[in-house]
Amino acid sequence: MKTMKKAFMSALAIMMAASLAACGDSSSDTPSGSDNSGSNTVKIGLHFELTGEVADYGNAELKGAKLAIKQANEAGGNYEEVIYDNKSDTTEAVTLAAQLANDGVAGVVGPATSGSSAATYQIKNDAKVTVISPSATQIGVTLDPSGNVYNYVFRICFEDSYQGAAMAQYAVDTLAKGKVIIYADNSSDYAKGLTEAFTEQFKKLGGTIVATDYYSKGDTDFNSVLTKFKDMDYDVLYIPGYYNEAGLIIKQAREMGIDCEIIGSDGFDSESLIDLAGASNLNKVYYTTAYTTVGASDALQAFIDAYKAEYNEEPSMFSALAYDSTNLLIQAIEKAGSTDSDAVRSAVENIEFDGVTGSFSFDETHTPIKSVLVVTLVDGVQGDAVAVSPDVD
Amino acid sequence: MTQFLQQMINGLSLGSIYALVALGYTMVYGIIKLINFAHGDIYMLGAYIGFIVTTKLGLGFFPALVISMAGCALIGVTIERIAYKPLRNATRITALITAIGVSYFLEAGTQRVMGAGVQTFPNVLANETIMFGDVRISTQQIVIFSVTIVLMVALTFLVNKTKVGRAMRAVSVDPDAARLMGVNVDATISFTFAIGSALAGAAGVLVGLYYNSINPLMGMLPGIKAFIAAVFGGIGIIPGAMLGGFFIGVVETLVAGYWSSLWKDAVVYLILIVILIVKPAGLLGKNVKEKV
Amino acid sequence: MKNWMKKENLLWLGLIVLSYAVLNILISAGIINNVYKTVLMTIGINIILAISLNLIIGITGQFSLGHAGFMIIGAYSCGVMLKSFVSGVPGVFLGIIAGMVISAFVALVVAIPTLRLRGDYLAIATLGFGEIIRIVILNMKITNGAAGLILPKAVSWHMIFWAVVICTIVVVNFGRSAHGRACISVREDEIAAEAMGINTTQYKILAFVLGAMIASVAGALYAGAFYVIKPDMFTYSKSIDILVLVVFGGMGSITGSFISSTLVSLLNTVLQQFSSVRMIVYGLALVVIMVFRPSGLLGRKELTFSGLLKVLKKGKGAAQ
Amino acid sequence: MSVLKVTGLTKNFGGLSAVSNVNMEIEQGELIGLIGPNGAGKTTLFNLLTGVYEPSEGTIELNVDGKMISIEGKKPYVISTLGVSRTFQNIRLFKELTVLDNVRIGMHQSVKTSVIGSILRTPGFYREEKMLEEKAYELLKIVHLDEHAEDLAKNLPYGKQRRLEIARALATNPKILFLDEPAAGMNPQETAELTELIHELKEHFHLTIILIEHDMSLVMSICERIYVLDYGRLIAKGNPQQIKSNKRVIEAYLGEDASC
Repeated sequence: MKTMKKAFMSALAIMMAASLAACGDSSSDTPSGSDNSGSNTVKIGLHFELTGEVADYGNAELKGAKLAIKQANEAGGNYEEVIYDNKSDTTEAVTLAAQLANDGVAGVVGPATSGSSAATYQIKNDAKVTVISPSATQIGVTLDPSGNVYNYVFRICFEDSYQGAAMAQYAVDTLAKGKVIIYADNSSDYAKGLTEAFTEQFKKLGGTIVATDYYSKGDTDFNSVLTKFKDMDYDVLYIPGYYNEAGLIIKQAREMGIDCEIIGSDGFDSESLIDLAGASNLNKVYYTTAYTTVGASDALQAFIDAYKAEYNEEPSMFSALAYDSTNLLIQAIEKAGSTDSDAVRSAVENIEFDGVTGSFSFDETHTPIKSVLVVTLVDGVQGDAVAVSPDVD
Repeated sequence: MTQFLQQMINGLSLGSIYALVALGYTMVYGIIKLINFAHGDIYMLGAYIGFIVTTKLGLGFFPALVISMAGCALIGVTIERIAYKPLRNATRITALITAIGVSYFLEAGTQRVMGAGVQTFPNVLANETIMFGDVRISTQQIVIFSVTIVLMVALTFLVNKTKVGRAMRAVSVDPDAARLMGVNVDATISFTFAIGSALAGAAGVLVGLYYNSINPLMGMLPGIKAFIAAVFGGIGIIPGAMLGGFFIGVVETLVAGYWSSLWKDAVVYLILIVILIVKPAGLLGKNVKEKV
Repeated sequence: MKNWMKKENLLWLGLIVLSYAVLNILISAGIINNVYKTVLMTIGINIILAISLNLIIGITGQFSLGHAGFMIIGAYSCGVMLKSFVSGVPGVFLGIIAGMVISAFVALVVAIPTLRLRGDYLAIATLGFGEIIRIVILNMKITNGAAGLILPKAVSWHMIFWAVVICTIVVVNFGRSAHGRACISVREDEIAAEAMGINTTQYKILAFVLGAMIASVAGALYAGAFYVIKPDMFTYSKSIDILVLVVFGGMGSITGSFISSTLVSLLNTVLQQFSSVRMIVYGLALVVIMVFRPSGLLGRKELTFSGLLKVLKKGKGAAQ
Repeated sequence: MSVLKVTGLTKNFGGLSAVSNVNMEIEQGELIGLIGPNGAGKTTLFNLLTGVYEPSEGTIELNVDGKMISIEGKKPYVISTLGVSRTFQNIRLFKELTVLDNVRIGMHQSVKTSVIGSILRTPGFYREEKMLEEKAYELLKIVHLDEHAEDLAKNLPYGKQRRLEIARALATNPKILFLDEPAAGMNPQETAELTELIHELKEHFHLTIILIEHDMSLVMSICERIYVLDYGRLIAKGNPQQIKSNKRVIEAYLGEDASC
């Protein structure tokens, strides 16, 4: 009798799960590793953080990448996406790297974060799978532990150091600031790299770092630290980090009466920043990025329109980077005329790519050479974008 | 001094949230000795219910608060009936693992239905700043603080002065004896879950309002912090949970405000450990020695 | 020497050698491909973690939620060793030793004040210590902070296999000795154990330190096998994952830990194709399993050859 | 020669004195009964003597190798190693372990093999394990439980559990044995067997035994001297005859329950 009851309860629970599974969006549930529909179908691996802690970024990138593949297929290509979810877990990412090497993909886009990426590059490289990373910005992530570049690994975002230095340059030269407080994300390599590069360049240009403090991913209460900052003598606040926290920091800072310039990094780039901070609080806010909708090119506008039509939301920088990464891979495959790993690889290495996040080619560390833009926000809207290049030796 | 007062206000606002979540933790623990790991996720669901009610139905803050509390109460009771009731007599660790399973289920389920990303909670209550000298208090902070206090007073009244409160206390001391005395133990336990979950739901809406950012994993850390708050005050003791919640909120704020936020969690854990070593049953707890 | 050559021990030796040989053959024949090899390594590391926590929770009855704290010590000892001092296999060995020494020391510091606490209070105190260890490592220079360490692969599955064997032998031999019985007596009834002349505090600390050292071995192997270590991989959620393995297999049952580590990893791999419902299913599975088997898959039972023989005989008897 | 000397022993719980100002002196080889109405503080006294509780006042001295040493405030396991062992009123066996293991745990203080030695399975380990096992079987034989050696303790019937507790206590190799209501819950036949067993053990192991018991016929038939506690105070001591006719004892028992 008791067992019966237990069984009934379990059945109920399973039904609940089933209904949950059914009412979610079914689009992200494409089974991976399905059979080739035709012999000349080219498989492209999409390896992202789709669940778990940083699922937010992973899903944004998946959408961009899927859009690129859809468009390529509409243009007469024959591409098939194979989706891998690493649960924002590096161990899982390693297993998946082995998996996709086995699945015979022509190349892979992702993962989104540097940690998962770094964990998989060695395997993918050994298996000769070409990797295009949309957003692994960590310094040296494309290099193996002994410092040589991974042959098969490329990224299309710039390195944290470059962006951090550019912001420092802009703060001193254009904004004419000399005293900065840095409030950095302490849970990502991204913010760490930015902070180091910014600090170095800012000091070199004669500025003073008044204070540096940190927050963690997922924090929502920044009042205590901002209260502390409020009484300090500084003229600009640098927030290297992502929009989820940056949006809240800006809101809380402005509400507290901190009205100095706030500068940040490409992690700011999302519609969510406006939702979280509130448009009226987003004045005198500047951030570095490679992607801007200011004076959007036709290609970019087409991407934005297509993205909106497909997903009914604005694309973020992450989606745009993944869109570019996927297109770059597809172009290289087409140029190579085969899915042979070395052919694809050398096609990527020598590419001159013209994408929605800028035109670039790769340097010797397989990092793009593209200029950093500093975007100014006026009431939350991108008002102005200027190119900056830091004077680094 | 101004800064200190300002930090105290920040700390008490944060502490209110911890205290509300901790109350649910402590009530459930008090009655069935279960560390309900899923409690933080109930708080998250509360925020999402508030989000849906305000954005989709366009209701205001107070209706959202009430609907969310009712919704969470219902969810809490459902979970209790399906997952915890069959394990009433199992070991505590078994029940804990079940709670962890429920927690995973709620988090992943919400990620799937509502999306993994951050949602912006609408600003349903106009926010103005009131200045007391140089110290600023926002109307939202006042609302959070007052709602918390009102709920706590109501809860204290409920537990100490009503029949159902008496039943709850009886069950927490000895469920078998309570049953013999004619208390409906199952109903009382369910009621406790309902009240605890409703408080978590209220905390969820308040957080949504205050920080205007919610996401499916937002319950994890506050859940743990609230548990610490409950243990800190003496788990199972209602005033202890309030005290613990406010204390942790203030300590975090002061450490971040006067030292570095890098160490705020570490300091909270360290204080907790010291308290436990000095008073092994928490600040307000009585150390009961096992009868030999 | 003769003592050692008991039938049971020889059978186990045979099983170990046989499984090693079979795995080797399957790998060289390509039946176990790189994917399954990675899964195999994950299983191995999870087994070590599970049995080490089982020693503390299942055998000695001390509810610890800070196990990830010792895993991270092992991981970073090995990581820093590989990155800054000695590379390759020797680096891994030195890293393991360093990790064991450090974690033994830290475990002592943690254990002496906290093991006086009981049950849930102990759980939350150890959780706190685990987090403190992690935060300290997060804020250290040599560990490269939040960015973590990117490491060359220096651990093969052979190493993990033998590490599993050695750690299991250590735990099993410890468990089946006078000292192990003393630990079990602490779990069963602390007051009676004290009255029987057992220094319960000392045994709690001993089990805790030994468990911590073994967990650090798992951490070190992880660092050498999985390329990247970051502090946020070792939060209290990791401790909970390990706890789930222990309870799922059966508290106190080493065989249970083996089975649960294997099943959970396999379940995870199978569910990979349904990524968006994976955690939902996992959560539900935990609830359902706990409802139906509250004491885990094996309870406190162990698989032994003598037990197996008994069952076989009984089966025969019933058939006749 | 006295083996145990208690002077002015007091234990307060909050404002309540569970045991107050108790003086006792026990000679080698005596069989002492400790009686008193429910709640008189008998078990508390045992707990004080075996180190479970720390006394509020007073001293406890134990004869160790001819010297009297103070043991108040010492941990139970230390006191156990000094030759004091006990059973519990509400049986506290290691339930999930076998009968044999229960006894082997009792012998723990004689274990010499180190942790490392046990893990490495040195020859000494096997020798010692064999020795422990043989000794444990011997003890089990004495309490007539050798047939149950492989059973789990929790599966034994009540009377046998009580006997196992005694065997486990003996395994610590005590000089003084405290038995807390050893006959509780036993039928008359079991009680008779127990009485015989206690006598046997006392002779065989040269024990000094102190027992708490409510079964007066048992106490009167085997105890040489009896101490009577009431409200934490010692109200009488003497041989069974003296106790039987002691006014205060009768009052204490009648005052509690007239039917006695």
